[in-house]
Amino acid sequence: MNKVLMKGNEALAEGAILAGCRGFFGYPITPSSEIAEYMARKLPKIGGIFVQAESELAAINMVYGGASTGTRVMTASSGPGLSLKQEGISFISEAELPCLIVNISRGGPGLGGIQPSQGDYFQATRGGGHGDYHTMVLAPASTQEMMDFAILGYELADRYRIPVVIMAEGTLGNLMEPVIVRDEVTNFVEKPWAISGCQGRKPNIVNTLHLTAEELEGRNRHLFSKYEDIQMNEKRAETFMVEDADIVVVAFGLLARVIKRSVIDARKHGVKAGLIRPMTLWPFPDEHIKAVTDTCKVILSMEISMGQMIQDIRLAAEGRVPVEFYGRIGFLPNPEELTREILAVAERKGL
Amino acid sequence: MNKVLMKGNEALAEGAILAGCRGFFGYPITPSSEIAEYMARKLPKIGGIFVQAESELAAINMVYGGASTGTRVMTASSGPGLSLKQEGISFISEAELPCLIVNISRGGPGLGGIQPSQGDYFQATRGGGHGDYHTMVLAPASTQEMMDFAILGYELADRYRIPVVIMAEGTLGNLMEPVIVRDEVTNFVEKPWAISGCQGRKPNIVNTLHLTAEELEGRNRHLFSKYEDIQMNEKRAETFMVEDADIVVVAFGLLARVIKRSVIDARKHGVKAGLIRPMTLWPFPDEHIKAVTDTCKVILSMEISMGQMIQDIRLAAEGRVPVEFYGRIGFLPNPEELTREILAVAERKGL
Amino acid sequence: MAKGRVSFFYDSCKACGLCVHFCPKDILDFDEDTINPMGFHPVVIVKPEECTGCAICALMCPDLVIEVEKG
Amino acid sequence: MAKGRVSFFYDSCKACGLCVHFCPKDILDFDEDTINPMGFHPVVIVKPEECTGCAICALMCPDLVIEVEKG
Amino acid sequence: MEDEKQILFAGFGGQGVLSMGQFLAYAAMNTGKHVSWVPSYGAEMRGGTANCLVTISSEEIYSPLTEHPLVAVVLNRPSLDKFETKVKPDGCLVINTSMVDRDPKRTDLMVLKIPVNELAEEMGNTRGSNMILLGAYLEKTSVVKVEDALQHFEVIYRGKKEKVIKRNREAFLAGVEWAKKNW
Amino acid sequence: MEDEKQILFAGFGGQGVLSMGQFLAYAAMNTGKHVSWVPSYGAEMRGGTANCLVTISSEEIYSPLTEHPLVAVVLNRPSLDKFETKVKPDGCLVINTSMVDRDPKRTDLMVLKIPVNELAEEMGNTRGSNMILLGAYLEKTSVVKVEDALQHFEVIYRGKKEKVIKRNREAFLAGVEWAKKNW
Amino acid sequence: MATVFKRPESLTDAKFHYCPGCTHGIIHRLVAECLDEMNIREKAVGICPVGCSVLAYEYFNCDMLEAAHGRAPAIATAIKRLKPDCFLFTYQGDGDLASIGMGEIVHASARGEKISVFFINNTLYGMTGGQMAPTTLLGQVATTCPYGRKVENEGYPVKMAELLAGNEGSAYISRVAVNSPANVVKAKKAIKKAFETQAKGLGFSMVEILSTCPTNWGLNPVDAMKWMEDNMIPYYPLGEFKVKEGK
Amino acid sequence: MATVFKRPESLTDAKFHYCPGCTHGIIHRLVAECLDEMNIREKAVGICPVGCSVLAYEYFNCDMLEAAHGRAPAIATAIKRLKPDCFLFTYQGDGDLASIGMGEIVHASARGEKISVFFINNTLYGMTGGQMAPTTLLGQVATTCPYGRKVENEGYPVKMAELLAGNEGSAYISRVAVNSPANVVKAKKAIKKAFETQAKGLGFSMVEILSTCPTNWGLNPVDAMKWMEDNMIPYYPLGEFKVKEGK
Ligand SMILES: Cc1ncc(C[n+]2csc(CCOP(=O)(O)OP(=O)(O)O)c2C)c(N)n1
Ligand SMILES: Cc1ncc(C[n+]2csc(CCOP(=O)(O)OP(=O)(O)O)c2C)c(N)n1
Ligand code: SF4
Ligand code: SF4
Ligand code: SF4
Ligand code: SF4
Ligand code: SF4
Ligand code: SF4
Ligand SMILES: [Mg+2]
Ligand SMILES: [Mg+2]
Repeated sequence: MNKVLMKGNEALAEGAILAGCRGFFGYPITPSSEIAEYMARKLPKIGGIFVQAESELAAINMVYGGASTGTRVMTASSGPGLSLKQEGISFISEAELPCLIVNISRGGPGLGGIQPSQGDYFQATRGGGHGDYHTMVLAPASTQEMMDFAILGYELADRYRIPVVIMAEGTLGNLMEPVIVRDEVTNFVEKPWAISGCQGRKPNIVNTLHLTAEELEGRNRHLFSKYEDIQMNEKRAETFMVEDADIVVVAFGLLARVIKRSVIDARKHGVKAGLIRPMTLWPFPDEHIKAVTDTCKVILSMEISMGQMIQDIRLAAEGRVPVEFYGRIGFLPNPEELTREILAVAERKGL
Repeated sequence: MNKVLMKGNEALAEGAILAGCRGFFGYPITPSSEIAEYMARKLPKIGGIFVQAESELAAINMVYGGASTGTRVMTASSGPGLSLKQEGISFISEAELPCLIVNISRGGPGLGGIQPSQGDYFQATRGGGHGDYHTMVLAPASTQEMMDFAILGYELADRYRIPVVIMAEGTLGNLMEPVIVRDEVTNFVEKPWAISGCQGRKPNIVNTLHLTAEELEGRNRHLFSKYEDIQMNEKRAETFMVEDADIVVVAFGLLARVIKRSVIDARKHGVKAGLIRPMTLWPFPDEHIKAVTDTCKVILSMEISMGQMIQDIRLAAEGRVPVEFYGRIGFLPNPEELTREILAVAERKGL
Repeated sequence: MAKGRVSFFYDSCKACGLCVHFCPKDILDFDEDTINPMGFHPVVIVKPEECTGCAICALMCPDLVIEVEKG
Repeated sequence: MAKGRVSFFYDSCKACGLCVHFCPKDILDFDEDTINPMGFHPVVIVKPEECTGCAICALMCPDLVIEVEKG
Repeated sequence: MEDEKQILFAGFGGQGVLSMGQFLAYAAMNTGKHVSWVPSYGAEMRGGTANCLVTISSEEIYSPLTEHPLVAVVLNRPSLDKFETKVKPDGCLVINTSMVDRDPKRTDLMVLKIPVNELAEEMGNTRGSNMILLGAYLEKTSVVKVEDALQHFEVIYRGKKEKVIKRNREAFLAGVEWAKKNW
Repeated sequence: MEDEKQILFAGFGGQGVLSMGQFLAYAAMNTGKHVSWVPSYGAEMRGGTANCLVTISSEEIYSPLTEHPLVAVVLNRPSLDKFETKVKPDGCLVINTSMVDRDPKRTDLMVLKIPVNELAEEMGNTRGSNMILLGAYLEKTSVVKVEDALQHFEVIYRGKKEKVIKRNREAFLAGVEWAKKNW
Repeated sequence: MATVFKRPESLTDAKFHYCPGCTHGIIHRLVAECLDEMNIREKAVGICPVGCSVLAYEYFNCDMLEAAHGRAPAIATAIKRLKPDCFLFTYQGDGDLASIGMGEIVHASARGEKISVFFINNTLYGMTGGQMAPTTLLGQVATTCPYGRKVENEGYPVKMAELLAGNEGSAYISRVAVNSPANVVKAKKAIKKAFETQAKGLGFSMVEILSTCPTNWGLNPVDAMKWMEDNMIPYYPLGEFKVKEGK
Repeated sequence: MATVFKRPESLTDAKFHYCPGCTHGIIHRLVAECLDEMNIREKAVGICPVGCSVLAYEYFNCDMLEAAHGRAPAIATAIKRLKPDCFLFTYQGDGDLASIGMGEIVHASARGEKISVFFINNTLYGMTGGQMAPTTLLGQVATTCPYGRKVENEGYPVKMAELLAGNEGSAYISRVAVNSPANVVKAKKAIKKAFETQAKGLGFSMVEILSTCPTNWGLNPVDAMKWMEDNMIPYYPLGEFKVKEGK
């Protein structure tokens, strides 16, 4: 097992390459730019294409074009850039083009700052673009997962013909840790729908226009039956000490990992804490939440935002246990702070 | 009372002008273009500014600039155009610039079609842009309300320094009905923060950049305390025959009005139906929902989408009554169809 | 005998009149007695014998209504 | 006597050296003995008497460190 | 709600069906009724069919839409094909026989036939066929009284050129006359 | 988790604090430890201070972050001002006296002082001050053994020019020697 | 008798949805004829815009994509880079290319992308009902410049061919019109030259094609041809603005 | 002795955050001096870009707005239209103006908006750490063209002054540099001329200003000046490209 010290951004980029990514189209933005820079160095050497697009709009439309050829392609950006890509993501979702979209997220709204944030949760999980659609959303918590989820992301993208978003706090993008470098992916699905010139077959058409209501409704129902499959099969979460927990923290990303430390520390203080870490934000692992509503006394949503995932938790909990919230903006809180908060909630609830 | 036969789009545009709108910045898109066309005819005659922007991006940034001068300004668009405006809306929200943003909505995702839709509910209520923010969202149900909500929208926008979104199905934009034309608005709030050259005062700065985490967090907390005020004061909904209703339909926009007919028809068939029509989608009138959870047997969310508002209803209902869903895409259903569905749900629930 | 022969896919004709206008021999016109499925009076050739097969009508027809033979 | 006089807002100097480079009289240099709050050795005038007050140093200074008098 | 009437106008894009409906809505509004007019805007594209639905009621109108209008005024064959089955039982079908070459199949409907294109061509006013039809229809059914419609002609066409108003009035009256004679 | 150590490196942008931390993380990883390195990336802008936090543990690292590092290596005055109070009780403070003109106020900490800028200038290797400091620190504390660090020098600097590696090794060793003599 | 004119293979059998006399149809045919004649239909990938030609994917008998409004050049860029053997063409209106898509077209040209762009300039937004375009002529009335376009309000109509010819990356840039048999023949030559430029790998190619919109101009198709000649061609001169010769 | 050089009133007292020797600072001062000399500080409204000069609102002592990346011209357009007595200027980097903001700048110029644009061309993205810009020179290394910019991959560097000079709506377009005292003096003249063009209502004005980025070029500030002279000025010739005279 060859361990290499890598930044999260690099691990993600390398993971994408291992998964066969041969086209990167992006526009620089902190804290995601390292991904582009890594790709600019690597892709030309392995017959891949790197294009620095003139804008995020161009970038996401290049992804649309690139994905339509059946090539594994990707883009990476952050806050404002993701907003500019929303029209394109809506198009890609409708056209069912598999691709990877990375959000190394920063603080908003507006220009905000480049501090870590999870404030794009709604945008990622509800579709910030127009119309009814979903992307799959993966939330890694370590440099290793940055690599692994890139590989997994492409697999899911191709399987369901869906854009997959990887969302990670800027801190995770910058975090260096030892990474086990995975093997190159070699088995790919057929893409008979791909565009490449119609030699030897009927022309293929990639299109999102559906002028009649009947056709449009049909398309939407088709997409949603696919989404149901995904919800059935692809919910992922890690649980940590939840079996006997009175207080279950729900958190994702690097934050969740930090909270593991706080969970242990809280237990040292006599508070039975546990953690559910959604690894897929969409589909949201609501069964994992439901499963603890019988045993725990309170759920605590911890987010680097003003409170967004808490809605999904509440929807899953259906009022059976109270769902509380602790959020910071621009800070990835330290374990000490998070432990304090867990203990405070426990005290308020008499645990 | 001078009644004039007007299209919804025209009534909205005229309402905006009556409210003092003197700047329109937009890019044509069906089914919203009539608003721009109306403004192009009218504004130059009353000393206002009409600019057809080169794109929706330019348009929303012109709104940012225009609003920063303290002028009442607006833009109007639909689906794909709204997606392109998300970065700008995030900026405007952070900069707290009052303005009106109109979404005469059409079917998505992607290019979709120009049929009526409510599929941009998530985008409007969760902020399709990056970061934590909200816009107020008004949902008119008649041509009269198209005018009245434009006037109300500016009042709210100025009071809370917030962008106000008016969302209406394309059908409502095209619907002609008699409208009572309102009086011109004459009382405006002071805007000492506005940009106009710093003669006689210190320079004003309009900015959304907050490089330190402390400052960024402070801004977010400021915004959210404002949002709390709005949630306290500005939730609006119309209720119709809910007092004794076993089945309460929740629906907004023109669809909700059509459902009134179905409620009446359902009652003719012996089913005690009622209707809650959110007039503000954000803040969502959850108290109105909570209020009926003690008396009704089932709530039925009817939407022209695959189901978006239903999440807000479920969050409000907290599992106390089942919340069912009926949705169409691209169709504004007829009252006959809606009645059938209400009766079917009633039958399933044994009502 | 005519040097050219034109044939029409009547169903596609939108009666725009461009072929009528540009035919150098001025031998095309609308058939006022027919309505095609799109609701137009399609074009017909009035004096087939004068057709030179120059194909200018087809060149200017936006809807590929006209095929031309020559020889 | 010097025709010109330059004064420096030392705290703003980033020791970029542009003034040093462009001064036609070559009379500016870094003060290696001082570290300003930004951590730089700020510029000082070495031969004040030779200063012509041409203000070229100030013209080229990106940080408005230099004020120039003449007369 | 009891006296609510919904009338559908359907035809090709250029046949003036939208303005027919608007005229009727205006006229009804001016006689104190609640009204609504709603077009089906088929596509962000060229050509194709157009239709609109006018609702007239003495009470508030909840639904400006319906699957089943009381009356369908069809100006061409595709519109008849599409809407014949939709009309309410015992409703009414008004047919422009100039552009419709078949008879309706339903037997429960009142059917009114009129060759408006021919009539319009006779008058030398080819663009007046929609107003001829409307005149005839109102003469026959009094959804809005002919006198009332005529009284509000100027108001409805406010801002239009005198000549246009005159031509439309003539067409409308021709329809009224034709209906008196033929229906 | 029990032996987990968190070491903060802080200084001006150009002082090489980030690469110091990375070197340490590499070296520790190569001796079989769990490690993490995380920079504070202050601002999408120029200048300013930089710092990074290295965590070394023989178990899985949950939190690569902390409010309270065990050790703070401060290369300039603002860093001392900012981090002195944060160090864990009974922790350690390593101070570059070339750029820090005050003594620490806390008395519970082990304080190691070294004038790295002067030492580097003496060596004629002004960019080597960070490696001097690291050498000295490892000699004193053995977070990673000096021999182990030296053994992995080539691996860590893989791809770098021979000359660069040599200069860094020299600086590192100079630090080791200095610590032997002075601490 | 020999057939001298028939439907090209590179068009499907579908009937165009365009208004009567709209020259979009002529231009479609010319592009298809060039694909036929160069025998590249099976390598061609076309990108439709959002505009009246939004349905062009139903007409061209080759691989086709529907783009978001204005973004066709970005899509074409990615495909061409990943599939360099394909022939990429975009078909874009003046709203699509010169307004919302300005960034993408200028940069595709600057980068010298080896794609062929067919730019249909009909001075306004046809599909959405006749709004002003950047190419609307001075004095011309459109629904969003109801009092006629004025320099003070809307500025000067943009000349895309001239603008893009300035970019080093542009290898072939010309402007043609389809208002007469002679001009139609020239238009086809230009379209073919654009494809040839791509075949030779010389860089970016664009043909601006002046086209009519009888519906929104409020003219019958024959008068529309005349209007184009009298009003458009004087402001938008025909000709070649940039021709890079092969290696 | 009389003061011959001091801080202009149109700058605040804040210290610049720019890297040592970065000529953003010189350009800020020149703009401020022109505001002072024309006595228009109290009517001025400046728009900052997203780029190293993102904090310029802390430096200019007049009403200021912070734009989204690339959108300054759109914002300026709206303000100028609504407040025609204000003097509008945007201050934009080459990533901001020539890459993401291409659409906005070309259209502001085409419409002849009466605003003054100061375009700081330093051949790359300074703020985000040295990525390639549309203006990066051929052969130049940047973090996203690590093997040097090549025509085949990234195309030719765009010449914004030349491109915009082609638009009828452009009234004053020039390119200057700040690499020597003489050029700094010329740069200031150009900036003033841009404001004067606005004062006269002649149309759109832009000054492209060649600027250094010692940090990302990896050069000391003095060498950076030399690099500019040796590499940038030959490709980006200085001078006036469009001068509309007053009425
Ligand atoms: C993002 C977005 N904005 C606006 C529209 C609406 N829209 C559709 S086509 C069009 C313009 C069409 O004009 P043009 O490109 O000139 O093509 P034409 O119809 O004239 O051939 C517009 C604005 C859209 N579909 N998407
Ligand atoms: C929409 C968006 N995309 C990308 C960024 C990231 N970003 C910040 S500054 C910048 C480019 C700066 O380069 P330039 O405009 O040349 O200014 P300079 O720093 O060189 O002065 C970029 C890409 C952003 N903030 N917003
Ligand atoms: S081929 Fe020539 S002569 Fe014959 S009908 Fe056509 S245009 Fe006229
Ligand atoms: S040009 Fe074609 S569509 Fe037009 S009238 Fe002639 S045959 Fe018919
Ligand atoms: S004023 Fe002139 S001579 Fe004096 S120090 Fe400055 S540059 Fe040198
Ligand atoms: S130019 Fe200014 S900042 Fe640079 S060294 Fe001279 S005084 Fe200091
Ligand atoms: S609207 Fe104009 S451009 Fe569009 S199809 Fe009709 S005539 Fe052609
Ligand atoms: S990064 Fe470059 S442009 Fe930015 S401040 Fe530093 S030197 Fe100037
Ligand atoms: Mg057009
Ligand atoms: Mg730059």
